[in-house]
Amino acid sequence: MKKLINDPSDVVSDALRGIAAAHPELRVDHENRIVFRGDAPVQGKVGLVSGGGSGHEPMHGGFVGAGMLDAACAGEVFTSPVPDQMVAASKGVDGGAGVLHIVKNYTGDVMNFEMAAEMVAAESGTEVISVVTDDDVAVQDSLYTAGRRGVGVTVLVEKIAGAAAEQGRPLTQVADLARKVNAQGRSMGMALTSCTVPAAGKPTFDLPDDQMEIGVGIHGEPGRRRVPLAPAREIAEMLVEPVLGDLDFTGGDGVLVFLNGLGGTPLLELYLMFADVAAALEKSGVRIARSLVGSYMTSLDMAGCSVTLLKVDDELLGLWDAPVRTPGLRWGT
Amino acid sequence: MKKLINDPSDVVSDALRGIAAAHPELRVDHENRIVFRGDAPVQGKVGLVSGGGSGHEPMHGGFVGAGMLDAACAGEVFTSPVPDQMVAASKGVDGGAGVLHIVKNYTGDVMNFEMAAEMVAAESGTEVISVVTDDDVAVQDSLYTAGRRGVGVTVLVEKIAGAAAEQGRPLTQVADLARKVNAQGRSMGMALTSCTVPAAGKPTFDLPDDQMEIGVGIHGEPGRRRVPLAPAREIAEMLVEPVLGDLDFTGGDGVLVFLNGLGGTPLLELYLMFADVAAALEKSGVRIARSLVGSYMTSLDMAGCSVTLLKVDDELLGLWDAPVRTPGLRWGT
Amino acid sequence: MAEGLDVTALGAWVREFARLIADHQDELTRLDAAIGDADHGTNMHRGMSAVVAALDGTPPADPAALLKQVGMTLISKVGGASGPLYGTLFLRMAGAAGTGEMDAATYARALRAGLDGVVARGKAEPGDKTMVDALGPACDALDAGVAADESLAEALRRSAAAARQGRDTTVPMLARKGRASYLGERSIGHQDPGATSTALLLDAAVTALAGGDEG
Amino acid sequence: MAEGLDVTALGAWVREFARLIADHQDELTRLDAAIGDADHGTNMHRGMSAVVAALDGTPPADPAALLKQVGMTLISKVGGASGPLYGTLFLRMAGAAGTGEMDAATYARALRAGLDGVVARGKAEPGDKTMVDALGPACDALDAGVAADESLAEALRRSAAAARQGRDTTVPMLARKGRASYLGERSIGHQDPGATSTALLLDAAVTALAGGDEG
Ligand SMILES: Nc1ncnc2c1ncn2[C@@H]1O[C@H](COP(=O)(O)OP(=O)(O)O)[C@@H](O)[C@H]1O
Ligand SMILES: Nc1ncnc2c1ncn2[C@@H]1O[C@H](COP(=O)(O)OP(=O)(O)O)[C@@H](O)[C@H]1O
Ligand SMILES: [Mg+2]
Ligand SMILES: [Mg+2]
Ligand SMILES: [Mg+2]
Ligand SMILES: [Mg+2]
Repeated sequence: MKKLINDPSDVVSDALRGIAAAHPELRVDHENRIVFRGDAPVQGKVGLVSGGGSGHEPMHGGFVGAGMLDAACAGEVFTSPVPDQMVAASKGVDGGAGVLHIVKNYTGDVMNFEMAAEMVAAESGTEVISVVTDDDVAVQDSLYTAGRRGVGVTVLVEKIAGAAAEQGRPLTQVADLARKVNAQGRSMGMALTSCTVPAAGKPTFDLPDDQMEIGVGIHGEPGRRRVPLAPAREIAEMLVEPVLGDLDFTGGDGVLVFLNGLGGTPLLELYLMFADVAAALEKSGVRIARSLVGSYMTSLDMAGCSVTLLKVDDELLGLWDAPVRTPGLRWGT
Repeated sequence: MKKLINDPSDVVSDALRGIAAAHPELRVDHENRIVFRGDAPVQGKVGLVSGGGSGHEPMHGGFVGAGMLDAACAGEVFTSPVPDQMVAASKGVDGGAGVLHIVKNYTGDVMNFEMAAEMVAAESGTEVISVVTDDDVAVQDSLYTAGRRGVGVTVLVEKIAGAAAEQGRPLTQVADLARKVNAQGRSMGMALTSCTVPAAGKPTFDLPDDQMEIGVGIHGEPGRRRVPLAPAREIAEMLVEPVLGDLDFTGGDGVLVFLNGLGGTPLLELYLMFADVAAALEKSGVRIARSLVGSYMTSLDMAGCSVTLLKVDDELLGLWDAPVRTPGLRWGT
Repeated sequence: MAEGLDVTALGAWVREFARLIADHQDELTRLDAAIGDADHGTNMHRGMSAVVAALDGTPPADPAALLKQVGMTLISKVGGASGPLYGTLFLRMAGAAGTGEMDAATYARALRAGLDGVVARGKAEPGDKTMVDALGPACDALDAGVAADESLAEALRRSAAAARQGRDTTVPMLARKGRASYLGERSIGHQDPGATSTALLLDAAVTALAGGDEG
Repeated sequence: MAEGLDVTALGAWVREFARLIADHQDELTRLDAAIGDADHGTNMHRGMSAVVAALDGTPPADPAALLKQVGMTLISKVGGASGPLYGTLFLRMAGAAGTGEMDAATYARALRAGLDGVVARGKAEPGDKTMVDALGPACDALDAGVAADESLAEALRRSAAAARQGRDTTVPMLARKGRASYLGERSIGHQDPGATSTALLLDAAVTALAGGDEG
């Protein structure tokens, strides 16, 4: 296993030390493994808490700051954080206007956040609303299953809900916006290689040199199917087609396209892929209103990418363009 | 070879299409392979031109924008651009205040930029000054060799000289600042894996699972020596020690630490490395004034990192903190 | 071994489970790599090490206190799906256990309360390819043993065998819960990691409580 | 073949060089992978393909025009170190070539002018492990051939042999110029890619201009 790490069981706490050292504007609670805005709690503002397993950096700790999250809880690699963390985070960001939990739809994340919300409700008067993201079209949706995974749209939910909270909107509105973004977003991912979980020490799956996985998530789970390697242009079609097939993205004010790298893929390839994704969208009559290209939600060292489309309107565009100041996303004043 | 590409010989032009699609605020000259600021030339401002082989993204095209470069010329993968490109770029950014060429010290880059400068001088009245970066302490410096490579400090030169140009400072001052940053900066890199040049189709070097290369550059050249894999904490020492041995970084106003990922290493590991680099610096009495952690100067899909230290003072800090608005670096108003 | 389970016996069970988890950590992670995210062994090992450390630190006074401590520790140390699920299992057992020695019938009721807690938390049904497919049969077997007036040791052996058999039935199942569900058809042919660790839990009971081998 | 080199003969030389580069592209890249950045074959192939396309497009009128066109094309298509170096080589040859047929002595003078250009541009000295270590001996051999009144064919054969020998001498050298210099001691034991392509340039001259084999 070739990684820049010390003891595999210290990966998360070691990385949190690095985040603290690199970002004096954030406050890191090392004991509870929480990254806080330096000025949390912000009085009168809805507090945004997210979190999940580690291995997806910059998500979520890198999205803490003005205009986005107030706190992020870091679990072990690919393992949801424990309720104690979300309880401590919720307390730490409660500025009197309630707290929004942004939870990716994985059994573990949902259950741990649920228990945390129950504990917060039992212990204090803080109002908590949870929004669960589930945008991955690679997974068949059904009442009888765990449902779809929360992937790329989570970053967009955090940005847009974060902007709404920063504007001082009330909890229910911020939660509604988060749900709207999730409802209007869809994603699909692919992998050229597996990733290696540090504690496991070897690749999660073996993938021959001439094969790739289509429909992967962000935890090294194998995808829906294995197919021969193909040119970027065909991969773009394989990702865009099921997304467009799941929701109508034509017309309206266009879409925000988020092309995400999974950790081991350099920006050169992401820009190249983006060219082909943009071409595929144009062919289908989908108008690109905004775009984001980079490795924002990674799966350790996995090589591959995901495409997320979000149907936008004036409100969402305004919130997307609103200032944000986090290690991972930063623009505006 | 597992890459998100189409025909290996189209990698650069395909990626430029993606940059153009993702960044409408930039203007891409596809024929000459130049990324321009959308508003170039800016009248009365010194024009900053850089460029080099592709495969290092976001450098240099991702550093084009207000407060940094005015144009970046993209060569083939790991191959310096040709003089015609730098000539066209220089013309395109000439706002009447002269043009600065920022050149990394590689034989090819230096010769091609030199020829371009001669051609510009012959063809027009535009004043061109070239500054060559050569900060890599892995390479022994000598009058009789090609000298040190230009690596991480180049990003810092582009940011700081870009800020000075944006403030309207004259060409000689901007060039002096660029030289000062280069003189006060040192870097050292390491690789866990080789990279694969698309046209070559296989890894540039073979590296056993239990070995790493210390003293690599950003073109997949093997390093100075091959050593057994080590924990991040020891790697941090191996990188920091020769940097500190080459220039006194103690005292004064402290240093800017730039921990750079080489393309295949995810942010989780970079933050983890940064924690150990910060610890190594503290042990040596070096004060961190600013830090930058991320993959800003890549070597295709190479896994590994480099550490760059820059001795700062009030002037450099002010210029570092000054607003910048590029795809790769963005802060301030 | 006595027919009644006191806090010492339950402590021995939990420690034996921790030992088996440590022994099978790599196997559990390997199973999870095939249809999940390669951390089930790591998760359970982290949790059970913390459980043992907590037991060493503050030895609980009675069965209910012990089971509660185990559940709370798992919830606050494991995370993921297995943390809340195993945590709930032990918490619910604690609720059904009381402070006195447990006989076979009490133990069977407690384990079923645990199963109900797991189902309430995770909403899995039998056949969804989860730990429920090992735990459910184990509860049924325990009940049957109690109904047949078997000794505790016999009932535990029967339930461990049922759990192992339940674990094996997960192999051909199509996963409908947990991460394995994302794989659709590709989940078929793999053994569920959670069902595998649950079988170890019941095996541990045989070794520690029935005083015999896993038979 | 006539003793004088006209534009057709020089065109044949350049085309033969392009063919040899295409044949040896992978080898050149492999040599560059060992001590450089794995692109020398790709660079030279891209450049020489463009040169052939340019020759096909606008056939030059005389030797000087042809050599200039080759040089300009390489400079504007190759990049890297080899673009300016090979480009300068041909541009300086053009300057020494004139418009008439070239005899052995003119050709020798032109190639030396090219060598001087390469040295002026790249500042490499003999022994630095660069293309100069193949080109220098080739020029010396040509001069010797001219001094000994050899036929053009003989002189070309002699110079190609010298270039190949020069190329081989780069193996034990410690690189002091170009990317290989970054490797320090580790550059020893590897053949220089630029010296290897230069040996092909001289081989091409034998095949195309001397009308014989490379031997
Ligand atoms: N909804 C559920 N109900 C019951 N058991 C479940 C459920 N979801 C997952 N599991 C069990 O959890 C196991 C996985 O645990 P683990 O790998 O530790 O957590 P995670 O899936 O969060 O990585 C699965 O093998 C399965 O037995
Ligand atoms: N300063 C120099 N003088 C002469 N030849 C040089 C010099 N630097 C490099 N070379 C030659 O260029 C070759 C490498 O060319 P190439 O790989 O195409 O360019 P790059 O080094 O820019 O990738 C080397 O093998 C060497 O022969
Ligand atoms: Mg997990
Ligand atoms: Mg090169
Ligand atoms: Mg798991
Ligand atoms: Mg090269």
